[in-house]
Amino acid sequence: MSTRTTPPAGPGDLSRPNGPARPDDGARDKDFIAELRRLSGQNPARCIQCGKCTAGCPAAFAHDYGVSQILRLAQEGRKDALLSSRTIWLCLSCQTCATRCPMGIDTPALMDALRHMARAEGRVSERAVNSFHESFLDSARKHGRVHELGLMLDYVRRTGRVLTDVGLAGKVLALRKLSLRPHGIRGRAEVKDIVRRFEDDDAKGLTQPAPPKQGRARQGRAPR
Amino acid sequence: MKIGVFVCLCGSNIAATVDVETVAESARGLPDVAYAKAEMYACSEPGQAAIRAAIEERGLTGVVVASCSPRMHENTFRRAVERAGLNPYLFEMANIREHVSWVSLDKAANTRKASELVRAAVEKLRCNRGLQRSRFDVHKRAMVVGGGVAGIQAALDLAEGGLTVALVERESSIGGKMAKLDKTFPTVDCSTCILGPKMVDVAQHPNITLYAHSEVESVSGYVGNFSVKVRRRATFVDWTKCTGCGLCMEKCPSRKGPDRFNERLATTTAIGIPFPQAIPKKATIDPDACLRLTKGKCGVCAKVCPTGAIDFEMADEMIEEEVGAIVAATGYDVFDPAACAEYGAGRHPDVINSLQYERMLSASGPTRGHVVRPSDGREPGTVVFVQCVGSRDLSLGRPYCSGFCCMATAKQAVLTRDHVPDAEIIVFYIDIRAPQKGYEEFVNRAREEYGVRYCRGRVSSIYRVGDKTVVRGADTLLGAQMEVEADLVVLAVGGQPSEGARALAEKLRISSDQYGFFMEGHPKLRPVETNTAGVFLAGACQGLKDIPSSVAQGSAAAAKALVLLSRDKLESDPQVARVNPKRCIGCGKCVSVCPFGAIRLVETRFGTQVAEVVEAVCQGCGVCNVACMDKAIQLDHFTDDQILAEVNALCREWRVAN
Amino acid sequence: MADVAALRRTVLEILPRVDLVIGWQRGPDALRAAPLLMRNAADVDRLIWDRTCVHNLATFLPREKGKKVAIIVKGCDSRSVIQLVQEGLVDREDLTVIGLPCDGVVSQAKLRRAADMDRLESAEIGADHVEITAAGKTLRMALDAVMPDKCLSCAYPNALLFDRFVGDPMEPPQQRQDPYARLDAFEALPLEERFDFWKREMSRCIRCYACRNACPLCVCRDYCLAESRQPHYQSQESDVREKWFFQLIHATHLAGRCTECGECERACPMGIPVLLFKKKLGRIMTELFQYEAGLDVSATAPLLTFQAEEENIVEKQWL
Amino acid sequence: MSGMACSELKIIGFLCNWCSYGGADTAGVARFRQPTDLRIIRLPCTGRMDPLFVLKALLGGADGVLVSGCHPFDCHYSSGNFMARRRLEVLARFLPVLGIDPRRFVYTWVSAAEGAKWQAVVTAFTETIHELGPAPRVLDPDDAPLRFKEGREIWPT
Amino acid sequence: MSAKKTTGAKATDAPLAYYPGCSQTGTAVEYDQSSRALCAALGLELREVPDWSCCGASPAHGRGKELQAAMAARNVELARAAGLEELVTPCPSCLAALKTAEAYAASETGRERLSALCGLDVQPGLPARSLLEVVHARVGIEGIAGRTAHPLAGLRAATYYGCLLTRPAELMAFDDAENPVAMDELLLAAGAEVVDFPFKTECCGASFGVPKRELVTHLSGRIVAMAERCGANAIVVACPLCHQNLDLRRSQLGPEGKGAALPVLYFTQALGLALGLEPRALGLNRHAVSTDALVRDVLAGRTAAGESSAAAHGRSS
Repeated sequence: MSTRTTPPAGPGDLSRPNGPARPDDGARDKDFIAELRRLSGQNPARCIQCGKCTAGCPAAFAHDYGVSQILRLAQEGRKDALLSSRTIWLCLSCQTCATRCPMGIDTPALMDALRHMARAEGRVSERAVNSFHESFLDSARKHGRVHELGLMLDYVRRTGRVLTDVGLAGKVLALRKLSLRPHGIRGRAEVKDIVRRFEDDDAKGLTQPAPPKQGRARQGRAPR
Repeated sequence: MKIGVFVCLCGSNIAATVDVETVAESARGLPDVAYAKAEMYACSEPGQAAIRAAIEERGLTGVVVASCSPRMHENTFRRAVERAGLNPYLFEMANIREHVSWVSLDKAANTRKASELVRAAVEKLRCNRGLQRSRFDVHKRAMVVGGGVAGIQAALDLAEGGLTVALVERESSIGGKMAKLDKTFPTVDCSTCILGPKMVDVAQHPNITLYAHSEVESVSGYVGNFSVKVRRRATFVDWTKCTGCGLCMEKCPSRKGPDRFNERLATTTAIGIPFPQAIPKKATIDPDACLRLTKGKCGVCAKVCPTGAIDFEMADEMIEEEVGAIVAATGYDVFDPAACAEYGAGRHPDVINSLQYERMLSASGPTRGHVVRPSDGREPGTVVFVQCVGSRDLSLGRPYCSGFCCMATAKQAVLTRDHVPDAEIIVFYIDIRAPQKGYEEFVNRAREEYGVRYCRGRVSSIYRVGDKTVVRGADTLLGAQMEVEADLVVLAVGGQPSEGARALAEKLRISSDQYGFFMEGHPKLRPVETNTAGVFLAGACQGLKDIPSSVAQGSAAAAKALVLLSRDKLESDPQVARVNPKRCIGCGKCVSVCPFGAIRLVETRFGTQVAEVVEAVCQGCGVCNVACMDKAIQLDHFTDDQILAEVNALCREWRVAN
Repeated sequence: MADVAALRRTVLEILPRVDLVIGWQRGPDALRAAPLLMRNAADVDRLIWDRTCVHNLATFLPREKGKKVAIIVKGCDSRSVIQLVQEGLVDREDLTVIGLPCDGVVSQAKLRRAADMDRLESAEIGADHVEITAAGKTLRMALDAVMPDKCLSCAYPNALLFDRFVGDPMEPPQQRQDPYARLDAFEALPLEERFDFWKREMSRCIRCYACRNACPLCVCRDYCLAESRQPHYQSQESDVREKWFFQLIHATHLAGRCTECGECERACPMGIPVLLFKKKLGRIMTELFQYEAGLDVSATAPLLTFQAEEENIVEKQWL
Repeated sequence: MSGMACSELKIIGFLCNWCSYGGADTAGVARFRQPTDLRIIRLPCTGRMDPLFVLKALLGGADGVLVSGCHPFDCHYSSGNFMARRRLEVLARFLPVLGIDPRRFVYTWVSAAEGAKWQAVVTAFTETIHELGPAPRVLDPDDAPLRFKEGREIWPT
Repeated sequence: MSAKKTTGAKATDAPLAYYPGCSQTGTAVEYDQSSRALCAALGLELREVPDWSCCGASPAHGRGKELQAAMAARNVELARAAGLEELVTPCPSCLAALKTAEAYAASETGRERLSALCGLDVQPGLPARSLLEVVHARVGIEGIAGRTAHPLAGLRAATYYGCLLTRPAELMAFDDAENPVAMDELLLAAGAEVVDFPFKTECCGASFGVPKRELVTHLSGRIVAMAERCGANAIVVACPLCHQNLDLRRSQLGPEGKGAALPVLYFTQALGLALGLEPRALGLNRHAVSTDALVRDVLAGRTAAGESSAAAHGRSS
C-alpha cells in the first residue's frame, strides 16, 4: 500500500515552494481580470476550487502553483503572482482539466491568455518554452511550413543551448527522418500576412476568444 | 347602483404625496357614485366601522376603497363589507399607495393618477355582480404515494389523525432507501431497528390500506374529491395465501437475476422476498428472470409452495380509490456513476457506489457484513471515499449538492474502521457539509477517534493496474497532487428524482423543476404544499434531504392534509370561469387549453354540445376566456366587461364641459 | 381543368348517399359562377366546373353540421375543410369530399379594373388568355393578368383532403408571384402612412359583415362579438375606430387558423384589403412556429398550445 | 381636470396578480421612484391577457401598453404565462401592419421579489414612449361626432 | 471491451482532402508514408490539399485561439477551392486547429474575424476528421477484418490515443473522451490482441521535449513503463508527437522507461501489416526502437515472448 504524494522538489532545476502558494500581497487588479476574461473567454469566478484540475494535471509535478491555485489567483486578480508563475509556461494544453472540470471552465484557454499577457509584458519565467514557440512561428512564417532543422537552429540561436537533442541528431539522420531543405510553399507570404494581421489586431484588442463549447459535453446526461 | 368611495389617507403614507380630498371630490362626480369620503385609516377598526355604517345608512350597493395593495387588505375589506350585508365581490380596491404615493413625489401627477385609478375601479365595480362561495363535501381519506420513511411517517400520522389512508408503494416492500441502510448517522443507530417497527405499524394499522408492488395509473378530480386509479402489478404470487416461508427462494433454479435490493452487488433468485424485514413479507416473481414465464420451463416454486400461492397467469389489477388529499413521497434515485467515465465505475470491479457499500456493510447484505474487495473477495487494506460524484457537477447537469453524502461517508468511514481495524481510510472531499444537530461533532470523531484521513481535493481519475485501483486526487491545501493505490474505492454518489417522477407530476398536475424534483408552493413558507390544492409533498421527491428532514416533512404533510380534511365541506373560490350555454358553439377550444382539465363538453337537450366548468377544479386563471372566440366563457370577477371598463376608463378622452 | 362530365358522374354516384352536394352553377354572366346546392339529379345538370368557380364552398359546411354533406373543393378550399375538421366544427364521417386539381381561377376584382363587367356581352376563356366584349369594346388579356394573387403563388393546386379525386393531380405551377408580395409592398410604407391608410380605408367600411359571413371559419353565428351587448367589446357606432376594431377581432380570431383563401376580401363590397391582416398573421405563424393552417387534420393550432422552451421567442432583456 | 396633461402620456399596464403586481408592490414598499404615466390593471394571470385588450387600449388613446407576468416555470397556474407568451409575441409582431409602432407595446416577466427590475422596466418603457411622443389618434376629438353621454359606455354607443 | 459505435463520416467514397501536417514532412515521415499506403490499400482516395500551410499548433494558440483558427482556415478554404468536401489529417494537433477553425466559422462574428485575418472569404461547413475516425467510420471493423491478409497474431498492443485526439469532447466529438475504443476495435479486427491499458489518454509531454525535456522524460517514461507492466509487446499510437516522445526519445526517458525495448507503431503501420503491405513501404525501418523483431514474429505468426505472458496479463476480449 503506498500513497505517493508528488515529491516536493521536482527533478532537475525545477525548484518549487513546498507549502501553499504565497501569492504576493498585491491588490486585486480589476482591469487585469477584465482583460483576462476578454482574452480567454472564460470567467474564473465560476471555479468552486474543487482541485480536480490540479489532481489530473500531468505536469503538476513541475508546477510552482497548482492549477486550481492559478484559478484562485485569477479570481483574486493577483497579476504579479500569475504573470511571474512558471505553471502557466508548463501547461501542456493536454485538455485533461478542460474535459473533467465540473464547472465547464476551459482552463487551457485561460493558460493561453496568461502566457500571452506575460509575453506582452516581457515577463517570461520559462524562457526556453517561449523561445521554442517563437522559433516555431518564425519557421512557419518564413517557409509556410515548419522546417524542423531550421526550427532547432533558430532555437539554439535564441537560447544558446547548443547541446539540445544533439544526441538524437545522429539517429535522425541515419533514419533519413530529417529533411535538410525546408519545404517552402507558394503561399508563404499569405501565412506571414495572417500572423502579421493577427498581431496588429491583437495590439488593438480586436481578437475574439474561441466560441463557447457547444457540442455534447461528457457522457453525463441530465436526469430524464 | 349606489357606490360608496372611501379614499384612505393611510396616515401620511398616501396623504403626503396625494391630495386625498381632491380625489374624493373627483369621485363624487363619477356615474353611480352616491357617496365619497376621505378616511384617515380605512383598514383600522374605526375605518371599517365607518364603511359599514355608510353601507347601512345610505343603502350602498357597492364599495370602492382607494388605499394600499389589494394583495394586502382585499380580504380585510371584503369581510368588513360582508358583515354589513353587502356581497364581498361587489367591492373593488384602487392601489394608490404602493403604485402611486410611494413611487413619486409629484403631488399633482399623483393626485390625477389616483383619481383615474379610482375612476377605473368604479367603472369596473359597475360591471361586478355578487358571487357566492359554493361548498362541496370531501372524502375523509388520504393517499400517500411512496412507501419510504417520509411516506411511512405521513401514512402513520394521517391514520392516527383519524383518516383512512391508501399507501401505494412501487416496490414489493415498503422501506425505500432507508431499508437498504445498515446504520444511520449521526447516532449510528441500526437502520432497520428504528424503521422496522414503523413498517410493522403500517402493516397492522386498521386505517391504512397498503398497495405494495403498485403504481398510480391516473389521477382525476379535484381537492377533496380525487379519484385515483392504482395499478397493482402482477406479482405471480397470491399474497393472500403466501406465508413468507421462503421455501420457493431456496428451490428456485434461476439464480442469475439482478438483486435490485442489494444494488446489483450480487445476483438473486427469480422468486423471493427482497430482505428479511420486508413488509409485506410476501414473495414476488421477477418475470424477466423466471424460466417459467420466459421460456415456459421449470415451475419448481409452484411445486414446493406449501400453500399453492404461485399463479403464473396472474395479471395486473386496476383499483379505483376516492381520496380527499394526496401526499407525494416518491423519494429519489441514486446517481449512476457510470456516467462519470473518468472514475471507471462499471469498468473497475473494486469501484462501487456508497449504497452498494452500505449493502456490503449490512449483516443481511450479500457479504454478510464483511467488507471485501469485489474483485477477489480479500479484505481491503486501503479504502478511499470519493465525494461529490454526480453532485456539484454542472457538466453532468447536476450542479446541486445532495446534502447527505458527507455525513453518509463519515458514518461509512467509522464503520469501515470497526470492520477493518488497521485499514488506511482516506476521504477526498471539497467541503464537509455537516449542518444539523450532532453532525459536525460526528465528523470530528471520525477524524480524531477513528483516524480517517480527510484530504481536501476532488479526484480527477481512477485507473486499475494489476490488482490495485489507483486514485489520482489532489490536496489543494498543500497544493500537491496525490496518487493513492487503493484496494476499495467508494464513490459517494448524489441523487436525482426517482424514475417516473416527471410522469407522476403530470398526473398529479403539479409542476417539477428543471431537474425533475416536485415544485413546492413556496421554498420557505409552504415547503410541503404545492400550487395544486390537495396535493402535498414529503421527503426527497421535493429536493434531496436526509432522514430527519424527510421524517419531519412526512409529519408536516400529514398535518396539512389533516387540516384540509378536518372540515366536512370545503368552500370553493367563486372567482372561477362560467359558461353562458346560449353563446357556446361547442368548439372545445376552452377544453383543450385548460391547464387543469376543469372544463368538459356536455350534451344539451337539442343534441348539440356545450362547455361546462367544474367549479371546484377551476383555479381561475382565465386562459379559457381568451381562447373562446365569441366569449361564451367568462372568468367571474375578471370578466371581459370588467377589464374593458377599466381600460376604457383609463383611456377615455373627453373634454369636460367647464 | 378536369372535365365537367366526369365530375357530374361522380356527383350522381354520391348523391344518393348524402343529403346534399355543394358545387357551382353558372352565375349572372359568362365570367361568374354561383354556389349550387344539389339535392336531386336534376340539379346536377346545372353543375359546372371552370375557371369562374372561385367560391370557397367550405363556408356552407358549418351550417349543415349534423347532415350528410358532399362538397367539391379546389386545393385552397380543401385547406378550409381540413381546418374545420381539425377544430371539430364539422364531423369528418358526415362529410364526403370530392377533390379537384385546379390551375387558377379568374378574379372579378381584376376584371372590373380592366373592363365594365356590368355590361358584359360575351366572354371566352382560352388556355392562356381571356377574351371579353363589354360595352362594345373587345378586350383580350393574358390569363395571368386576371388571376387572383392567391393563384399566382399557389402551392397546393390539388385538393389535400378528398374521398374521391376527379381528374389527375397536377404539379404545383411555377410560382409567378411571392405569396407575400402585396404585404411586403404595404409594409415598406412608413408607419404613419400605414396608419393613415387604414384610417381612410376603414372609414369606407359600411359594417355589412360580408367579410365575416364569407369566412368559412367564422362559426359564432349570431353571437359575434361585433354585435354583442354582453360582453360589450364594440358599440354599434359607425366611427372608424369601431369598424377597424372589428377587423382586429376577426384577425385575432383567425390567428393560426386562417388558410388565406381570400374570400373575405373577395366578398367586401367596398374593396377594402382586409386580407392583409390575415396574411400578416399567417406569416407570423410560419416565422414563429413553422406552422401553416389547414394542412393536417390532427395538428393543434399554435395558439392553443405552448412549449416550455420556445425556439423562436427570445425574452426581452431590460438591464 | 383635462384628460391630457401637458407632459404626461397615457401608459396602461396589465400585471399578473401573483408575480408582477407583487413586484410593483415591492418596488413601492422600497420607495423606488418611477415616472407617473403608468396606470396598472390587475389580472389573475397573463393567461387572462387577451390581445384585444391591448388593441382596444392602443386604438382607444393609450400611448403605450405594458404587460408583465411571472417568469416561465413560475406561473401560479403552471402554464398561464406560456400561453400568454405565444399570444403576446404574435400580437407584438402584428402591430406594424396596423401602422402602430411596435415599441409602444411590450410584454415581460417580473417576479414578486424583483422590485428594482420593475422600477427599471417602468422607467425604461416610459422613456421609450416619451421618445415616441403621443400616439396618433384614430378618432380626432374635433371631427368625430363625439358625444359624451352620461352612462355606461365611455365610447359612444 | 465495449465496442461503442463512434459517430463517423458517411460511408461515401467521396475523395478526402488530405492535410499531412508539418511533422509528417520531417521526423514523422513514416506516419505520412504508412497513412498514404494504408488508404491506398483500403481504397480511400486521398488528395493532398494544394499548397497547404502549417496549422500553428500550440505556439499559435499560445498567442490566441484566433491565430490557430486563421492559420488552419487557410487550408480549409484551399480544400474547398479544390472541390473537396471533407478534410482528413493524421495529426491530432492539426485536427484540433482545423476543428477550432470550424467552430469559429460557424458563427457570424467568427467568420468575419477569420476572413479579416486570412484575407479570404471563410465559409462554414467543411468538416475535418482524424484519419483514425475516417478509417473507423468508412472501413470499420468488418472492412478491416475482411481485408486482413496477415492476422496480427502475437501483437499485444497497448493502444495509446494521446491527449488531444478525443478531447475536449465538445470540440473533437470523436469516440469517448475518457476511454476511447476505436483503435482497439480496428486492431482486434486485424487479429491483434489489445491489453487493458489505463494510460490511453495520458499526456506524453507533447512539444516540451525540446524546451523542458524533464516533462517528457517523466511522463513518457511512465507511459512506456505502464505499457510493459500491462504485458504489451508494442505501443500503437495515432500522433506524430507521441511517437517522437515514446520512440525517438526512448534513450532520454526517465529510469522507468529508458531501457524498454517496446517498439512504437503507428496504427496505420499495424493495419498496413495486417493488410499484407511491405514493412519498408510502411516505413517500419525508420524507428529509433527497432521494430524488426516484432514484425518478423507477427508476420511469421509466432509470438515473440511465448504464449504464457499473454495469459498472465489477462487477455482482454
